[in-house]
Amino acid sequence: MSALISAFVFWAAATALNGWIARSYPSARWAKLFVPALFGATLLILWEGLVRGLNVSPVILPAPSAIAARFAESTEVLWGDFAQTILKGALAGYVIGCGAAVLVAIAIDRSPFLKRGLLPVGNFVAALPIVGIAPILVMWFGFDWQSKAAVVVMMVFFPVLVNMVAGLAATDQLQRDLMATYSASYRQTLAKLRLPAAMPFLFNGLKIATTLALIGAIVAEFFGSPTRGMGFRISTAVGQLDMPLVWSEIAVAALAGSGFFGLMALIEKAVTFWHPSQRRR
Amino acid sequence: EEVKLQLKWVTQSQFAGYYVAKEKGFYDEEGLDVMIMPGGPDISPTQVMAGGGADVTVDWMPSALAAREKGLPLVNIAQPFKSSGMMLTCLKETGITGPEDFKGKTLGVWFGGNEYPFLSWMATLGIPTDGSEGGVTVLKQGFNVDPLLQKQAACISTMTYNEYWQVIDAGLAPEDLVTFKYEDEGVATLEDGLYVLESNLADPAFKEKMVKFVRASMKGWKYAEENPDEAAGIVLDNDESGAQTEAHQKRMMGEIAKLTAGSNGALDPADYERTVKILLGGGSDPVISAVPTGAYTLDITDEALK
Amino acid sequence: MPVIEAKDLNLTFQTSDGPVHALKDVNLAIEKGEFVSFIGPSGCGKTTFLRCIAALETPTGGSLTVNGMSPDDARRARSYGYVFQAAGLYPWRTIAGNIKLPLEIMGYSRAEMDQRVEKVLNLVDLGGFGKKFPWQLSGGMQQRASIARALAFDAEILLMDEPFGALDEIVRDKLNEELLKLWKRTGKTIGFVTHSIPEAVYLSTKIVVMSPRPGRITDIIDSTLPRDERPLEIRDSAEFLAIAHRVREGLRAGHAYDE
Amino acid sequence: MPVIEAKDLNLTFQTSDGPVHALKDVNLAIEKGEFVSFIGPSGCGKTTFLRCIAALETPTGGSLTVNGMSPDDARRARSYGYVFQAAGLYPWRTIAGNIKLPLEIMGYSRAEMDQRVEKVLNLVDLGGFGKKFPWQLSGGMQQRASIARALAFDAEILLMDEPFGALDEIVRDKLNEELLKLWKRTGKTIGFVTHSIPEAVYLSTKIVVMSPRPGRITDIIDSTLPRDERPLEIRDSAEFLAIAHRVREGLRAGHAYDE
Amino acid sequence: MKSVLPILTVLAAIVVIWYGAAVGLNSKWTYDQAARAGQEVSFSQLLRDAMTQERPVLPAPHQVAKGLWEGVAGQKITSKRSLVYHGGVTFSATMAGFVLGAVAGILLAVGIVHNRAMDMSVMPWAIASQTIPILAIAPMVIVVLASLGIKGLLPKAIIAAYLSFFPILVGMVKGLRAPDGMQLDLLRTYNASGPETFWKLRLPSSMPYFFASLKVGIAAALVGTIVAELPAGATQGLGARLLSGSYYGQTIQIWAALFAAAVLAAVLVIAVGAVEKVVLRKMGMAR
Ligand SMILES: Nc1ncnc2c1ncn2[C@@H]1O[C@H](COP(=O)(O)OP(=O)(O)OP(=O)(O)O)[C@@H](O)[C@H]1O
Ligand SMILES: Nc1ncnc2c1ncn2[C@@H]1O[C@H](COP(=O)(O)OP(=O)(O)OP(=O)(O)O)[C@@H](O)[C@H]1O
Ligand SMILES: Cc1ncc(C[n+]2csc(CCO)c2C)c(N)n1
Ligand SMILES: [Mg+2]
Ligand SMILES: [Mg+2]
Repeated sequence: MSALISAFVFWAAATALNGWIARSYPSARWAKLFVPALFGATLLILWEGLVRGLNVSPVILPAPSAIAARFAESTEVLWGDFAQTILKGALAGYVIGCGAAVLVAIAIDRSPFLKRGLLPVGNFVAALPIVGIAPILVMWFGFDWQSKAAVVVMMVFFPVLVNMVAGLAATDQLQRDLMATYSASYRQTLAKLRLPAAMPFLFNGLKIATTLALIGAIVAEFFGSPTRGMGFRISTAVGQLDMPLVWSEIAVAALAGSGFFGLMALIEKAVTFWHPSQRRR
Repeated sequence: EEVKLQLKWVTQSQFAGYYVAKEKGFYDEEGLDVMIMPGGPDISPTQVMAGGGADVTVDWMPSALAAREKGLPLVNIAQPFKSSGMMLTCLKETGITGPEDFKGKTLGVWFGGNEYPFLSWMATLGIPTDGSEGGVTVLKQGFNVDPLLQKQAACISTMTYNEYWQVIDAGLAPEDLVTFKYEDEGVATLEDGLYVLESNLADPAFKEKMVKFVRASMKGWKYAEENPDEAAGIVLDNDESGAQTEAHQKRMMGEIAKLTAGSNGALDPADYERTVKILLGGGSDPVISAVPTGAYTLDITDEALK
Repeated sequence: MPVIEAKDLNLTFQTSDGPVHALKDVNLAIEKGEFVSFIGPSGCGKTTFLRCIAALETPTGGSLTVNGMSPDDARRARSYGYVFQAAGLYPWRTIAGNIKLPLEIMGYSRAEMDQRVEKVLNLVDLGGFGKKFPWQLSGGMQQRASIARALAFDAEILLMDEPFGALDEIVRDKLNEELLKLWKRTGKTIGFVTHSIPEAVYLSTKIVVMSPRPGRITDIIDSTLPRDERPLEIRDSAEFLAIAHRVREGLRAGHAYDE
Repeated sequence: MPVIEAKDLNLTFQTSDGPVHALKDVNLAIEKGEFVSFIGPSGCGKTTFLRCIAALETPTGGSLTVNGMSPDDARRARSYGYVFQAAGLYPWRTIAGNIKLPLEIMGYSRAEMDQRVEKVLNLVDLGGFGKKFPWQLSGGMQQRASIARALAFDAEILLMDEPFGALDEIVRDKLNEELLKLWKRTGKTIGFVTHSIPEAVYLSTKIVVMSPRPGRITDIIDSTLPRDERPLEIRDSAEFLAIAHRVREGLRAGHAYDE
Repeated sequence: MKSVLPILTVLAAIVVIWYGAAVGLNSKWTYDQAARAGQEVSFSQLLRDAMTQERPVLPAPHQVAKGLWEGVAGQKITSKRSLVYHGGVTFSATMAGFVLGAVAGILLAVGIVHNRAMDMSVMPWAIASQTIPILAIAPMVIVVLASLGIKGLLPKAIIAAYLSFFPILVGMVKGLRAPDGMQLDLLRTYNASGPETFWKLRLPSSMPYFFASLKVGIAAALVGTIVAELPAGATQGLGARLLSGSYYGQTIQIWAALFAAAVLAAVLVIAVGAVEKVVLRKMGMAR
């Protein structure tokens, strides 16, 4: 019980400290790292305290310390799984899926006929739930990473498509009229007006897609895989009740996902520096 | 009195005994109100037990023993299944005639605790499974038989009562197939036993309840063995997903009856010893590292079968 | 043959609370090389008329030809340079990048582009601001950048919608002179919207006075000022003042009609 | 005590290609009830100075007080009505809705709101356009709507950044007169940016001439024109012309310095 | 209604490609079977067989249509074999999850935009939360919630909400920050409070982002529900249908359930789109 209480006290103190730092040093570089780190640390300590204080069975939820220990001793396994699932499956699928979505969005945007025809049908096809498609794609593309990439393609396609279509429509009248007076060709208007104007929306989609890609690649492995990969490890470790290993894999996924998201956010900042949401702070 | 039973898999004839006992009023006769919760590939019965979501669960002994070693003390209180229904089913056209032909082939295996009999089998055969030279390629097989039909694997894991018949239903003839039963290969482990938490057994009232439960369940099993078609019908009525077909369930019940036939519900310690031995020999990464103690009790069945 | 010829031009906008008659029976012929100013109260349809010429708006009645073709064909032939009433710079491009935009589209060589950008930036007094982004410039500077953008390439017809509205008198005078020079040098046909009567009189060969609701042309004044020599001092001449007076009367009439 | 007092005010913008010194050593005191015009070449810092007063920009040096408080405190006290250089109407609100915006925020009653919207719409000659959306209006009409928005509520200090830039002479004259009437009636303190020398002279009690790069005040002219009676004809008086001349000279000097 | 012809055209194209693919993918089995029986197959036999297999790799459109029809119209809607029944179960959990997720996403976005500490600390962890594979933890969530006595619709809705809040959060943060400097400055001069700025400026200008992310969010909620239906006992709902179909290799049942789910998703997305149209028109933004 005392573990529980001290965890809560720590949590309250850390939250107060965070609020104070954020208010006092709003733009300090160290604060930008320290605040989220402290926030995360509070969550972990709260977790540790809860697990210990409430005597939660390690079979249901292991303590962060146990997870950290397991993590440290299985780095080799974790790295192999990371390479299989993320470097091969997720990344390949992400690139193909986002690329395809952008191209389809452009095609759709260009042709009102396609827009009316493809968008609803595209919505429909892309809304097929992964749990349904994953077994089918595993059947089609085999057990290795190719089928995982295919699942990722299906998962990231829709969010990127929706955002890109909205983005391509986000130009204002004056900006379009300008292009009309130059009698700019379709391609020129696309390259010089519509694509730049669509970027803030596109990055919205790309950022959401990063986490979806990871989920897709991992989940697809539940439906058949070679004997490596994060999803494989998670499902087998659950069977062995090796929860610390499960959570180590989840931690890898979280780290990779945050890194991936952060990378996209950085690129976004560089590409859409002109957008008010980036400019104002 | 309320009893929550967590199954290992979805509603099917594999669990006919419990459904029959419920529908036929055997539980009522004991004064029990039994709630049967179906499982699935995403449900780990041991976790449900750990979370206090069920009083008793149907599980395979390898996974129950693994849980025990990981700190969740499950105890076998009854063993309605005498023999194992697990086997490896291969396409004849791949040229496999015996286990020595496995080398260089791709084999589909169920993971999640079901891989240990397979791994110890391979270990006794001296065939590496880590992808090294002269070994086999192991695939984590999904929930259906597609890898065999699509020829993505030379052999896949099947149950005598389920997946094997799906292969046959798909249009392959038994002559096209070669099967290796774990039972015949001497690597069979105990399946579908009833497990409870050790701590609960300390409570005499709980023990009493389990005695009633096992007694009624076995009554259900024996009824199901004698009336397979009726039992399959009962299972079908209890399937909320509406996915099962009558023909398949009837056939499954027939096969299940063969596995339960030799058991009156009591665990045969010899079977237990054999299972432990196989699991301890499971190659480089055995499922259990030491001989478990107190992993089963005969108290409940002794009482129930009096 | 006139470069621009409108016959009984009408345009009605359909809005959710009823139609707005923005242009009514507009008749106008503009010869090649003319400098035509449009003046009239706010909301009388000046912008709308310019947009019709540039094929950005489709008239709902009457006919409009540019070089004997439809405005849209003329647009396709890249006949227009257009300075919009708002600057409308692309926020993701620097000032130089914005001026380069039409040049890129029309396929100028890189060297030519750089040289032209340099030239027009200096023309509008923005030398040294090429690398800034639009939001880093003051309102007037943005407007000048948009003028530079329209002057950077060689369009036969230049349409300018209140280009000098946000500029002070002195810059304005300077740019007026520059514009006249450019016009004389290139022989462009220019359509020019302004609210300043002296500016209209100083620049134009023809002044079109419009009145609102519905937008009509109430007076077309052919300037009697000399075409090729117009020093700034001409604005004190009696002739100039006479024309200005006539424009003012026309304007006032439009307003009176309005009330 | 002056309402607005700037002492050695400095403001430097940090941009990716070096700092821009937008305001340099600005000293100015504005008394309550004054009408101060700011005039100067484009990019000289007029907008920036107005923004400093309204606490929209933070000076990097010197001091600035409004009613003896910091500009930000004055802002919190809702002392300002601000007409921006661009109309900046919210596209999802109708014209009436846009004008209602500040009234809603300041908690006027519904009846009061409707009555005020009606009144200011008529004042800027937009009666009947309340239900239109901004993009259905001409440029000048949008600007008038934004003026109406700032006049709808009772701010002690009115800051107007080229409010009449897009309006024709006649409307402009009318609005100038209206503005003077309003000023006399309410006794507001007004800061007014314009590019028109006659407008500055006609309206102001004090004219501030600025020059660019870096933005400084080069001349402060206290008007000798009568404060409470200014018919439009006053613009032909010798006194008026003398002041206008001095402003023009100041402006020209700024431009010269620039080159 | 202008869209009927384009949609039909696209659908027709898809059906044609689909039939082609079905023949291509299913023919292997036909050949194998013939080879095992030592027979030759003619092309017409092949075509016929490829479209009538009981467990095809890719069922032909008419097979799926038949499966759908039987699932929807061939049963009483209260029957366990009715897709309408299962669809209804999934729908209610999806809606509950979507509402929870949207509220959570919007509230977090509002917090992030208005509170510096939240801005700095929440986003990285919201991102991390999304990289946790739900299928892995869904069973644990269900177990934990069940041990707390929470059962039925709510656990599913929580998992659906978990998946749907994120796209809404990301989109709303962007949208709420979309107003430009002048629009914000205007309200500053009025000394508008935070809530006023939110209601009168940030929220209206976030609408295009808002609806784009709602569409993604509602589709994600459906996926979450279906995922949650697996460990929830694999009994009711389209997810259970999908999975039990796949246990028994009944491709036609899988595809019928898949289509039912996609129809549901499409209906939900279209419904959001309809609301969007109405709202944007009211706001004068749809032109
Ligand atoms: N956000 C900004 N970032 C960088 N530089 C800026 C910014 N805003 C203004 N400036 C610079 O500050 C100087 C003064 O700008 P300001 O807008 O005050 O001019 P102004 O006198 O209002 O001109 P105009 O009459 O054209 O509106 C200009 O050189 C401009 O480029
Ligand atoms: N898209 C539109 N939809 C509806 N009405 C419009 C639209 N565009 C312009 N109008 C109306 O048409 C009339 C003429 O507008 P226009 O922009 O041509 O005026 P203008 O002469 O350019 O005025 P200003 O000097 O103020 O720019 C106005 O009454 C305006 O409300
Ligand atoms: C993830 C997972 N995969 C396979 C099995 C094996 N299994 C045990 S009982 C049963 C039903 C028989 O048809 C099956 C397939 C499992 N338990 N969990
Ligand atoms: Mg106009
Ligand atoms: Mg300015």
